[in-house]
Amino acid sequence: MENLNGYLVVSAILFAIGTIGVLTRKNAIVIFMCIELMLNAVNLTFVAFSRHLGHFDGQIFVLFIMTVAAAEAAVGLALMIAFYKNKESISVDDVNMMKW
Amino acid sequence: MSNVLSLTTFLPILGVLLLLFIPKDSKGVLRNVTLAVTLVTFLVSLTILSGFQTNAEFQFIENMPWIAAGPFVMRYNIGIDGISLWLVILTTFIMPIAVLSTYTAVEEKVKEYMICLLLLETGMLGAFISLDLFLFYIFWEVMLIPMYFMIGIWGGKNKIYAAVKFFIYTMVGSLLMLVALIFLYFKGLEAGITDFGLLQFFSLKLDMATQIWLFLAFAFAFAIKVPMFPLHTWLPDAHTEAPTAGSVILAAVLLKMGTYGYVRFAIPLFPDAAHKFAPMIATLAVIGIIYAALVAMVQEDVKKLVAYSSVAHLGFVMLGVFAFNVEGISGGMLQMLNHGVSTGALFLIVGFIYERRHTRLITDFGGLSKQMPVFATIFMIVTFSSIGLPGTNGFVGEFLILIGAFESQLRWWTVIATSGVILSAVYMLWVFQRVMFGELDNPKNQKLADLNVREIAIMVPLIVMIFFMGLYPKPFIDRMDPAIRKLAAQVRVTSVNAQVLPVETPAGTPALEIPSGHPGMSTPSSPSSDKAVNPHETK
Amino acid sequence: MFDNVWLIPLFPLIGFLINGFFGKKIKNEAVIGGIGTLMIFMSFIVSCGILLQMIGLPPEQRVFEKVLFPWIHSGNFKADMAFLVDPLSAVMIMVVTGVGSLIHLYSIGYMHGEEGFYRFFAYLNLFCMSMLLLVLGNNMLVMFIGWEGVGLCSYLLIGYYFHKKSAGDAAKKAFVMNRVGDFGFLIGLFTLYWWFGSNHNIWTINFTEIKAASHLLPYGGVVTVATLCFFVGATGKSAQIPLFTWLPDAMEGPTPVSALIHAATMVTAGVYMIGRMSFVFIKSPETMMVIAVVGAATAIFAATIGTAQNDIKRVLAYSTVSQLGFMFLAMGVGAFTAGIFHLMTHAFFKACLFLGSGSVIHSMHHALHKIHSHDDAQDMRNMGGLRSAMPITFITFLVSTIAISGIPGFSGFFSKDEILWQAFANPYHGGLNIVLWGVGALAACFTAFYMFRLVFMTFFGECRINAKAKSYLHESPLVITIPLMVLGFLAAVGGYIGLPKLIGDMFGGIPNYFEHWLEPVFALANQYSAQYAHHGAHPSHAFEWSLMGLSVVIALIGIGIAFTMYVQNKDLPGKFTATFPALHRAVYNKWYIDELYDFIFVNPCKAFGQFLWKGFDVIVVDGVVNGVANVVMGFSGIFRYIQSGYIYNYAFSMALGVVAILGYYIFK
Amino acid sequence: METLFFAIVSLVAIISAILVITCKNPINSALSLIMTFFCLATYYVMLDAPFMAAVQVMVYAGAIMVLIVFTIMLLNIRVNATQKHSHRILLGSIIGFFTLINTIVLLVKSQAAKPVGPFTGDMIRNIGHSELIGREMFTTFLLPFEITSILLLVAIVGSVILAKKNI
Repeated sequence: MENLNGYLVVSAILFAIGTIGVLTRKNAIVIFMCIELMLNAVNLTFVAFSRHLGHFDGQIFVLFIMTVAAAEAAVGLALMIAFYKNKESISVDDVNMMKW
Repeated sequence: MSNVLSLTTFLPILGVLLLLFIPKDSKGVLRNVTLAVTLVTFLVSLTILSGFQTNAEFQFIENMPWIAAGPFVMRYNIGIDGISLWLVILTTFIMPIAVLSTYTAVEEKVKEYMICLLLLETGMLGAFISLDLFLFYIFWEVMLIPMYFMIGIWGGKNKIYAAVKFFIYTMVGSLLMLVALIFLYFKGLEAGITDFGLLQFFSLKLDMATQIWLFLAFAFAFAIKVPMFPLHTWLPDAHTEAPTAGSVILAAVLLKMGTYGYVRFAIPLFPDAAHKFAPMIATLAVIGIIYAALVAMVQEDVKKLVAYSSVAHLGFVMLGVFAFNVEGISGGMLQMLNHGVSTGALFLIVGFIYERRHTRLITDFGGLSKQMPVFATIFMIVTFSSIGLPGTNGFVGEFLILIGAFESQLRWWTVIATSGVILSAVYMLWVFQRVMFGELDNPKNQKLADLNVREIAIMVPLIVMIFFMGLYPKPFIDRMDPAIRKLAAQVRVTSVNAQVLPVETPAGTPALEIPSGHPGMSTPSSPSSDKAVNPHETK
Repeated sequence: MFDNVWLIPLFPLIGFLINGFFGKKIKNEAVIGGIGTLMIFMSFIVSCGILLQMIGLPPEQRVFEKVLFPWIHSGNFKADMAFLVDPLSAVMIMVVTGVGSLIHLYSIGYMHGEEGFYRFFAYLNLFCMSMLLLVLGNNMLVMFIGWEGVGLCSYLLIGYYFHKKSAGDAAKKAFVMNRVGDFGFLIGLFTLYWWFGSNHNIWTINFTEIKAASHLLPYGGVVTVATLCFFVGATGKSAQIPLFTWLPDAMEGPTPVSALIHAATMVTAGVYMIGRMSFVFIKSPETMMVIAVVGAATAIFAATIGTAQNDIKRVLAYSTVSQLGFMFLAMGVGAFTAGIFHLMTHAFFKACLFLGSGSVIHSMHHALHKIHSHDDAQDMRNMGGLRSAMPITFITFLVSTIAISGIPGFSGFFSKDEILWQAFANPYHGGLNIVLWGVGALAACFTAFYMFRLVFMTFFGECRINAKAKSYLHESPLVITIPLMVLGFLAAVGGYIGLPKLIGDMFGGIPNYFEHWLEPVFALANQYSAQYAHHGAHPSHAFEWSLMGLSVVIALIGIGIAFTMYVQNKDLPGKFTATFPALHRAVYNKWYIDELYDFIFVNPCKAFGQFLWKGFDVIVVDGVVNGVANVVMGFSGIFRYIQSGYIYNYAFSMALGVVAILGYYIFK
Repeated sequence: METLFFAIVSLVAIISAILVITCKNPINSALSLIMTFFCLATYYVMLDAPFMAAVQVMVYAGAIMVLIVFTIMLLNIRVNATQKHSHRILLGSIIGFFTLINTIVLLVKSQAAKPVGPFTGDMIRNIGHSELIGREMFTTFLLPFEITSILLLVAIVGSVILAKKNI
């Protein structure tokens, strides 16, 4: 597998974009999506390395990540719905209940 | 029945599981189930008592692998000897009483409360039976949490303050203990021990400097729990704010953790350091006795008064334990049990009137004897037990402590401590008089109901124990005696002060050499075993 | 019979349990009182049996020990629940059960209609049990159970009318002062135990064993310390200087209680204890001297106060304190037999006096109640002329008064004169003897004075209460007068078992039975005392006769003064008071001892406690704790503003941290 | 040919990723994200992992994204373009940029390890990717696999509780 570096670079770029998204957006759902993006970037690295090293552990790991992501999506979105019910908004600027 | 000890310890946890399946609104069921669980635990613990062999060895030992992480090997290593036997029984004996006392006192979050109680029981029992230092530490911390919640959730007006104070005080001590524990373990590893098992450490020879530091760390942790002057200020707050059952357990069992810690860990592990610090600790104990009595005298809140009386009583225990002879330690152990019974009873009594009047100020009462004769009788018996009247349990322990301490190097301390018996009479009788005697002039008190059947049922076992232990303490002393003899020998033999003579050696100095007209007490004419310490330590 | 000694305390215990648990349900006063009285009477019968058996034995075999069950065994320490029967304890159990039975019987009448009748009898039985334990204990610890047990019962019975604040205060005061004494007792016990154990490896608190080993004890030194501590215990229990103030206050209890506990039995426990350990006390000349001095001082001190009191029971209370002083004086001069003898005669006449005063109060109370008067039924200024209304009470009271005043032929004379003689002639205290005798004789004069003052004010002259009430005055019922008569009889003739040798010889060599009886108990003490006694000249018989005559004259002078002041010339007391107002005020207010104690001990203690609590606990200890907490909170108060609560702030700092740390490792 | 294809896919992936964070409307972001996921699936195919690609499409692009889109529609959030947090965007971009620099430099500095595992491309193609994955999954990783089921259960219970009307 000769193109390992290409995959890694793409993965790094995607991860960076995800980070920027998480840090700059206010909409909780978009932030959530950015987190998914970061997760996927990592997944790509896993799969690429797995292929490169000839080991399946990385891919198995990706499967687990996907499971966790699915669970996270369910719980996270439920949280957002609950939050929206209370605050009529899902902007993270409106969440500061943990303030000092 | 080889694992009856584990069974006793973890039955309450099973009870917690059972409680989880009971809806929280059915309070009656919750209470009855908890009571049943504690009663069954008590019955099971009685099988321990009946199977106990009167000798100095640890019994009912269970030793299983538990955690092995690198050099750290912790084992599930439990067992009891005569010293811990009675504390286990005391715990299982007090718990049903404490549960029964909550039937009307706690109406909110009953389920959580009961779970806390049961968790607490497991924690306490576990701490008493652990023969593995690390296991002990775990249980030690386990106790802390339910108690914290009990004070913090079901407490009085100032509950958060009290709960946090209690938690932080105890936590500071126990963290210090943890550090000392780990340090001790590494020292042990160098000497070839294989795990945290307590018994291995007994044969460990540590140099004096190490002993002193480790002893101080352990002693500090236990001193907070005892509590010894001047680390006692969490106790009045915790007691005042805690619900009745919490106070009862706190006084009856939790405080014993401190003194038990000294007897089981701090002293036998570091005997030389213990000898070195004995005068200091005895001084603190004696100050505690007098100080707490004086402060108790002027309290306006009955519960606070009882809390301070606890400090004084535990001061006696410490004095006895640090006499390092059989009488003193037996007295200390007995006094732990006595204090559990009589101070527990006192807190229950305060709880009874608090439930009726929702006040604990002494000035709000007066003349209750007329309205509540049964209550008056019970209160009086318990008061006199707390004072240490001969024939009640308080006397036996106090007397043995004093006579043991008098035999040892702590003679002058004993004289001062003995004056504490006067003060205890002053404050207890004064509060009794102000609450029970006099005119029944407060209109709110005129309609008070006397104790009901449940309340009497709570008190009767305690009253029976008060007289039984006072009139026939032999079964108690006999069972703990071999273990205490062993402990006393252990402390004596390992002492660096090598000029120790065996106890049987009669002294050769003729009696008449004591100068006439001079209290020949300060200079012992012959070095008998117990007072053979460094000359500069003898006052 | 000896084997059944355990029955003696058991019967009252049974009575206590029955009355205590079921008394409230029984309700019938006759049954309750009957049970109480019967139980103590059974003990009396058993005691008689023991006494008879003992009389039948040769003197050296009159000691018996009975172990009931092991009590506290730990390490070297060993104390069994065990009884010791010897001539001394035989005397004591006879007094306790005998006088006790009479007083129980009396109480049925006296306490009639009182609320808590059953409670009274339960306590009284409990008291008898404790007192019997005290006198029967074969080691110091069993004695101590009794010692504290009687203190407890005293507390309960003084506080019997618990709704009265004064009763509660008095009860507490009595218990606490007794506790001060107990402190001494314990320290004495520890010292003796420790000394024997560490020096001779004899770890014991058993009287018999200590007696056997007492030859090892040095003279003075540690024994002085131990015995002085024991004596502190005795002063507490027996109301001697400085711990006597509780006894007059203890009169808040019902009168039978005053008679039984605070006159006949409990307060003599200190005397008994010294007698029981005579072989230890005698080894310390210093302690003996202290005891003698304190005894004499108390005798005179209390007697002076007694002259100015108006409450009939208080006069008797101070009289008791004073008479106890005599007993201690006897003990202090080594006249143990005389002390115990006076203890016994005092039990008779003082019990009779108290019961008589109870009878008076009962009648007065009844009369005043009928006319709805709230006058004090115990104030002698309200009495007078009761002679005609209450003849039996009067006669028995008079007999006892004569006995206590030391008129020849009555019991008090024999015992008191013996004490005074021994105070003069004892071979221990050298020049102090004259002083001791003088003080004792003066106290005897005062005794005669205030006792006859009491009699004159109460039974003679005009009745000072309302004429209407007067018609209601009447003699008490039989249940009250029978004990009075028995005790009056004993007060009159009880002294003849201990005739002084002088008088005995005159009547053809009648021996001093009492002395012979107690001889085996005190023989050892007398033997030790020979070590330091001054073998001075023995006063002649003629001298003894003249001293005896002198003491009679002194008593008669006291009576004469009382007669002059309270019968002949009734305005004399008023004049006297007007002439020496300060003196009268001081005496009337008991020399301000209570106020002094309040000032020196009670108030500073309270203030110090307050200071420790509010000053030390709250400010210093909690101040440090809270101070640490506040410092932490102060810092966190600054740092908490970092917690904005906005997610992006946290995310930023987290990402920044990750980037920075990663960057550090990558570019390193 | 393959390099060109890789470049095209990469371009699409990155552009759609940028769209995810720049679109004002969450719906647009979500659709862009789906695009990115598809690109990733393509990569997986190129990496001889067709099973992974299938799962990627089904789970991510299918299930999760559907959930997100539903949520967005359900909440019907108004797009308010006000409130520009320029400093936030700037700071975020800088941090993201440095993240990228970090990873790239790390990439450049480090050296790829030698293949160590038994699975070569030919082997996968001969036996079949799904089978190999399955074998691995149900032998070596059986316990984690089972534990995952508990995680899912918890997630189900949790989301039901959270989304219930009366919290």
